[in-house]
Amino acid sequence: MSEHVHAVHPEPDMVQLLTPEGQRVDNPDYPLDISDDEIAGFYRDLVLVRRIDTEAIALQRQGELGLWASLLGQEAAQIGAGRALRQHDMAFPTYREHGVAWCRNVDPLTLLGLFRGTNLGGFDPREHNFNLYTIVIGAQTLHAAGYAMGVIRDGAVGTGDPTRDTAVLAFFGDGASSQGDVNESFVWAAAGNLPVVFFCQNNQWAISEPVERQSRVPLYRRASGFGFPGVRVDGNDVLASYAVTRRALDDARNAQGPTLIEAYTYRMNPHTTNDDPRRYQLGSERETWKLKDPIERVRAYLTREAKLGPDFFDDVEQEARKLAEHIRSGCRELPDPTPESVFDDVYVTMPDELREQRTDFTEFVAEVSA
Amino acid sequence: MSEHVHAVHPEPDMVQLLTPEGQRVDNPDYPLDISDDEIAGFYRDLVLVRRIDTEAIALQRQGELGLWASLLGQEAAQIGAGRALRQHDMAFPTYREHGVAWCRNVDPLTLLGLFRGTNLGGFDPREHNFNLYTIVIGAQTLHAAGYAMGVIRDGAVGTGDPTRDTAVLAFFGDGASSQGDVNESFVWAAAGNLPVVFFCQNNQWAISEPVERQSRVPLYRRASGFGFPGVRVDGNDVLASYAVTRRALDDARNAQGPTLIEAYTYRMNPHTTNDDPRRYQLGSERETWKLKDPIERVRAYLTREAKLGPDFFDDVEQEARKLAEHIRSGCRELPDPTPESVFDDVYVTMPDELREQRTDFTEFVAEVSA
Amino acid sequence: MSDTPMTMAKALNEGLRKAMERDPKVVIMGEDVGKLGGVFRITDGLQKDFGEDRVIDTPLAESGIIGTAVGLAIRGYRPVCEIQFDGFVFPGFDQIVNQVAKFHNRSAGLVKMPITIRIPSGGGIGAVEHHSESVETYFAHTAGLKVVACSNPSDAYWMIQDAVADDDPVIFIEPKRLYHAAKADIADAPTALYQARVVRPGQHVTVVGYGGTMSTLLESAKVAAEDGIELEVIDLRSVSPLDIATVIESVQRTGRLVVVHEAPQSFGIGAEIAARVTEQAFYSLEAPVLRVTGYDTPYPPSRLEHEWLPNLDRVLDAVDKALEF
Amino acid sequence: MSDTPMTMAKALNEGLRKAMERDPKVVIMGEDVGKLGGVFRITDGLQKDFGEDRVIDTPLAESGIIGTAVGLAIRGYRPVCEIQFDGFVFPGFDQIVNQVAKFHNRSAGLVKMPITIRIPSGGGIGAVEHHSESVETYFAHTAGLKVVACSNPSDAYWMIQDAVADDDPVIFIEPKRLYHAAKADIADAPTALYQARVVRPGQHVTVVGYGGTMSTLLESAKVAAEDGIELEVIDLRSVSPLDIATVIESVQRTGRLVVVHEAPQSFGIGAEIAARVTEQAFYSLEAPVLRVTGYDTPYPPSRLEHEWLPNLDRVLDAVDKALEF
Ligand SMILES: Cc1ncc(C[n+]2csc(CCOP(=O)(O)OP(=O)(O)O)c2C)c(N)n1
Ligand SMILES: Cc1ncc(C[n+]2csc(CCOP(=O)(O)OP(=O)(O)O)c2C)c(N)n1
Ligand SMILES: [Mg+2]
Ligand SMILES: [Mg+2]
Repeated sequence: MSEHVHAVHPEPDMVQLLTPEGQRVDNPDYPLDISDDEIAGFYRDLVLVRRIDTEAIALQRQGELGLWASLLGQEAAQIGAGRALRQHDMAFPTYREHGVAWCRNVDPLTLLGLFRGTNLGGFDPREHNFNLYTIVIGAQTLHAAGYAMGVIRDGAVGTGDPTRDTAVLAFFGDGASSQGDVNESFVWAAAGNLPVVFFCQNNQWAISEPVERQSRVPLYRRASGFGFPGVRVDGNDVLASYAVTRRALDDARNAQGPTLIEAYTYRMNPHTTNDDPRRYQLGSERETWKLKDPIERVRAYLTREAKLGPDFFDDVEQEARKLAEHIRSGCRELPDPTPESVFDDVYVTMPDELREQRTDFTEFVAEVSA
Repeated sequence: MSEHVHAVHPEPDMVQLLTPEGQRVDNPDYPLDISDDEIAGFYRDLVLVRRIDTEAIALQRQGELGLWASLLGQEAAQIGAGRALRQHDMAFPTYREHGVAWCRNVDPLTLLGLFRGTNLGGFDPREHNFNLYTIVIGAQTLHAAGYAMGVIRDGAVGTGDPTRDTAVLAFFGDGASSQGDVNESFVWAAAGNLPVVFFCQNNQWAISEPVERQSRVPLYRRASGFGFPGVRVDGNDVLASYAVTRRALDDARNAQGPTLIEAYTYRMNPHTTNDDPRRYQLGSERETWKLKDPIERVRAYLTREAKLGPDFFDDVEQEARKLAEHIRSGCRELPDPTPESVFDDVYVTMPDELREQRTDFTEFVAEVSA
Repeated sequence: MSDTPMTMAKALNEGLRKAMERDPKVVIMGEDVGKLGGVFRITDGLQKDFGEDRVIDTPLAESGIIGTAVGLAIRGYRPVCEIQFDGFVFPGFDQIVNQVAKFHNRSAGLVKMPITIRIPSGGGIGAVEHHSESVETYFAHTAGLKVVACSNPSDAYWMIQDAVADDDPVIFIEPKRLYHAAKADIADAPTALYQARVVRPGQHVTVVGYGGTMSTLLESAKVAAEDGIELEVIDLRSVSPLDIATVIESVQRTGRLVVVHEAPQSFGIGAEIAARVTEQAFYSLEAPVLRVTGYDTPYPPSRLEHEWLPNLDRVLDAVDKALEF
Repeated sequence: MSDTPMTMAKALNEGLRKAMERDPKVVIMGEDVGKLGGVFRITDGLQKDFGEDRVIDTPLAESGIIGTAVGLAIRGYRPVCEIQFDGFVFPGFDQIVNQVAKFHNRSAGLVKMPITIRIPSGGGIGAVEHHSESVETYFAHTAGLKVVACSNPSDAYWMIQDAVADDDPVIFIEPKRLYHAAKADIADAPTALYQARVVRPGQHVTVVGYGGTMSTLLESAKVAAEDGIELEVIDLRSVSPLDIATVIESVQRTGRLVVVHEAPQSFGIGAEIAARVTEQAFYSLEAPVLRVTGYDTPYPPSRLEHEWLPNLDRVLDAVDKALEF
């Protein structure tokens, strides 16, 4: 096998509610009664998270970040999924869900510490119900399943009380679908009928490996083998991503158990700022996907159907610029950790032996720099 | 959830070619043109491996073995699968496939060392194309996938030459279906279209946990989610187990890729000789399954349809007695390992430091016992 | 405390019960921990009394057990995971080392991982492969984890409660060989969890162990005493953190130290103790620290385990060597 | 040997090429090892030249990579597995420890496991979490495995070939920090794989390291020499087996030993070296063996890694302490 064979994964029966040309289409399984204002809100989200991404890449180029994992092309999947969450739902991201973080009201600066090397995450997942980024592929899907077990034990599913019923949303990639942990999380979710929705962004690539290296059938079908529903959605369609995720989360909250969503999308940038896709990707593939840009289609809809004028788009652009400025200046101001902080949160109760190492270390660093 | 809920797993469309009453039935997908002589051969196998099992349990009770994992109730699944193998196919057992070992011409005594504590397996898997028993649940399914990768690289699939084309048969249990490794082996098998057949003996229990703890849908369906066929067979029906495995192995050899077979059966004995199923199993369940005994139905067929008389059955019984004697006396004669042998096969090339430990140890043991 | 002496298995069972009574967020999870009460019956009766929501028979997958425990901890629970046998902890190793051990640190101390991972450990019961391993070193070398080992019923009773109550993740080593060994009384109050204990004073040689080897050490001390050699026997109880002060205080008196454990020698617990004691009590040592341990081989077939394990003869031989050095 | 000096990355690439040319049963497998040539380009061009059957882009799962390598070995292949980064070896840990390490033993020596597991290791490159770990201790403590680490292009070139040719499983530690450090010539012939090497003779203090710390040690020796202190620098090259004889021979002359590694200190490689040297050269030591290592914490955020790692200042400080003891 040589090239990324499209024939294996044609685009099958995937849910789409907004065509690449910006036309609304209906899907009886996923009715979406949504105002143009709300769609405009999605547009704003999409543009802003793309801007976050652009700025972060620029900061990496300038040496302000060690690395960045770009979400370019995956904005719609992430905003659709993220906006479907309710406040008390919990999200478990990988390392690429900057768009979901945005929907959870996580300040983009909070995400930068990990990539700048000033911390290892360093925030409380419970503050915005958004877990720490997880780099070990697939590990977070089990955390999501466990969290969902807790939700059940807290009596927070199927009560009918919308302020109480809680769902969990676990993100992972097409490559991650091969990991034991991801499949074990399916086992747990099915056996325990857990209120967890698995959201797989199939961006066609796991670094240099096309999705065909992982699976010979569409990934959403994996779920059926474990006994729960799977659905493929157009991940470049924010409306479909929203509607499909919303329904799955509703099912989870209503004690209907798990769903696997495969958001069919494309990684428009290198895997990370370290990667060189020219070694493995055909440029033409990217060109094809460009035509399905997740933002353009919403813009087309808003212009043609909702008749929004330049003012709206200018405002969003204005806001994006402000956000960019916030990120640029904020990033440079991220506090460097103090050397001795290395020892601080290894344990809740620091053992004596570690305290001694800490003292030695602090004294030594002071001595050397004196 | 409290009791083992049968309703969740009724017996669905499973392949059966011989009813519990000993009636042949046809299945167009699995045509089986088989002589009564061959069926009599299966009967012999079934009786003999049950006898191996009975003797081993007795030896454990007498303190000659530390432990034994009984196959009682699963003879048909194992003989059916084992007899479907060709000589150059490779089998990867768990710790319970004494019946498959029998089909591979592995002397039952070879299996006893592990349970007696005189070795850790200690045979060459390539001698009879039967791998070492694997106790770490699921690990061997990846070994099978890797071996199948080797088969492909050796050009030993799809050549049409029956002396060359090779299949791999990987065994695991219902509980094992939850392990990451087993699911990863499905990923590998599907992505690589490997010549491997997964044979899951769903004996309804993983020690004390009913299969419903692992899955809410029949296990054979797992395969479809990975993109290859799954089939459920009556694991107490040796003919069906044989026919279904034979076809799957043929497919594998013919470069048609993997199949998952779920052999629906029942563990009639405790998990191992250490186990106490009264704590978790209803006796009535066992009674129900007794009516589906894998040997009785073949005996009924041979008596009623093939008109075999008492001579045949006496001969088999005679042979079983001889086998039992072989096991009893052979077990007691299994050589105790020499103390220093502990060091012998840790490495192909023994490092100096280990050689020193070996010398110290040997001298010390000699000194102490002097 | 208790009126009747009990086995270590029973003491652990009672300790877990107390832990569950005290904190409704404590959940027990693992393979066969429910109706069966675990293959060693350590959780016997707990599912019956606390329900299936708190004593959870999980699917058969160790990464899943640990990984879901992490999620439960994020949600505010306090999971106690049972690994059925030592050799089966490895499929869960990634979740332990990369997640359980690091999560508190990664969250800058904002999320606690109060997870206890119980591992029936070590050999001496005539088991088949993978059922007799000593895996503590892997965890002791992993920052963020604590590793303790009980060696008697009273400690077992108290230590399991303290481990469950600890806000840090604790690997709890249970020497399975001692589960049903001698019954003993339960002390009225616990010794601090991470503190070593001098279980027999002596002036000639310090002998240090933990978990399953402690009975051998006490026996060795008895035999040595017949020859007029008084061993000071120390039960480490905690392998990480290591209460090295107690060991050093002893070595400063005896000048000689033998460390004993079942895990393979190289890069094992004994090496660290030797290194630290030598560093911190260099001029007190009359002889190098000697180690009596498992050999650098896979755990042997059970017919050979008695020779392979640190037994009375091997301990006494090392004591002699230390004295003769 | 080669006419032009090369980087360690290139030397590994060339060494792998030689290994593949020599034995058609050698297959390379891992994530992104094909067209991409691995994230560090160590397998660059090999798939193009040897085909997809011999340089295999696997699905994304480390247990699967190692587990299928075991199966390939049973079938007679000689797999070379690449783990993308050190921290990602743990999902494959069970297959390494329970299968790769033990299979030859379990089969009574009848089946070989000639598997090489390459692990780009250690810190110093400003990476995010899980990308800078030193995991060698876990494997060194595991009987049945061998663990080696290269520290320069010439060793890299020869050691990878010898590791692949070894019939035992070898964990091959590649200090990623040195991949593209200084180019060097390739020696005409290899030093034996499991042998340590005195890379700089000296009479005052012996300093021992391996892999990524070697450049720091050599620099330390230069700086110390300016003060008239001559360090004897030893590159262990193999961590298990450990060529302790070479270390002891040196310590018998210098009387002082400092061991350096990036992995956390406690229960680390340094502990074993300290224990063995003290045991075997007790009366030669003028000071206890001192350790300069990573601290007992998770690998820190990259902004702190320079302070955290054993650096020039820390090594020299330990040398001073050893001399002043
Ligand atoms: C356990 C583990 N193995 C390997 C890696 C290295 N790695 C980081 S991202 C990646 C590819 C992930 O692909 P996918 O799951 O499709 O997610 P994507 O990056 O495309 O969003 C790999 C192999 C890792 N982070 N964790
Ligand atoms: C990795 C691992 N975890 C746990 C065990 C302990 N154990 C041995 S057999 C068993 C149950 C296996 O059930 P199943 O897969 O259904 O096979 P069966 O014994 O029923 O044939 C368990 C949990 C093990 N051997 N390996
Ligand atoms: Mg991807
Ligand atoms: Mg079973």
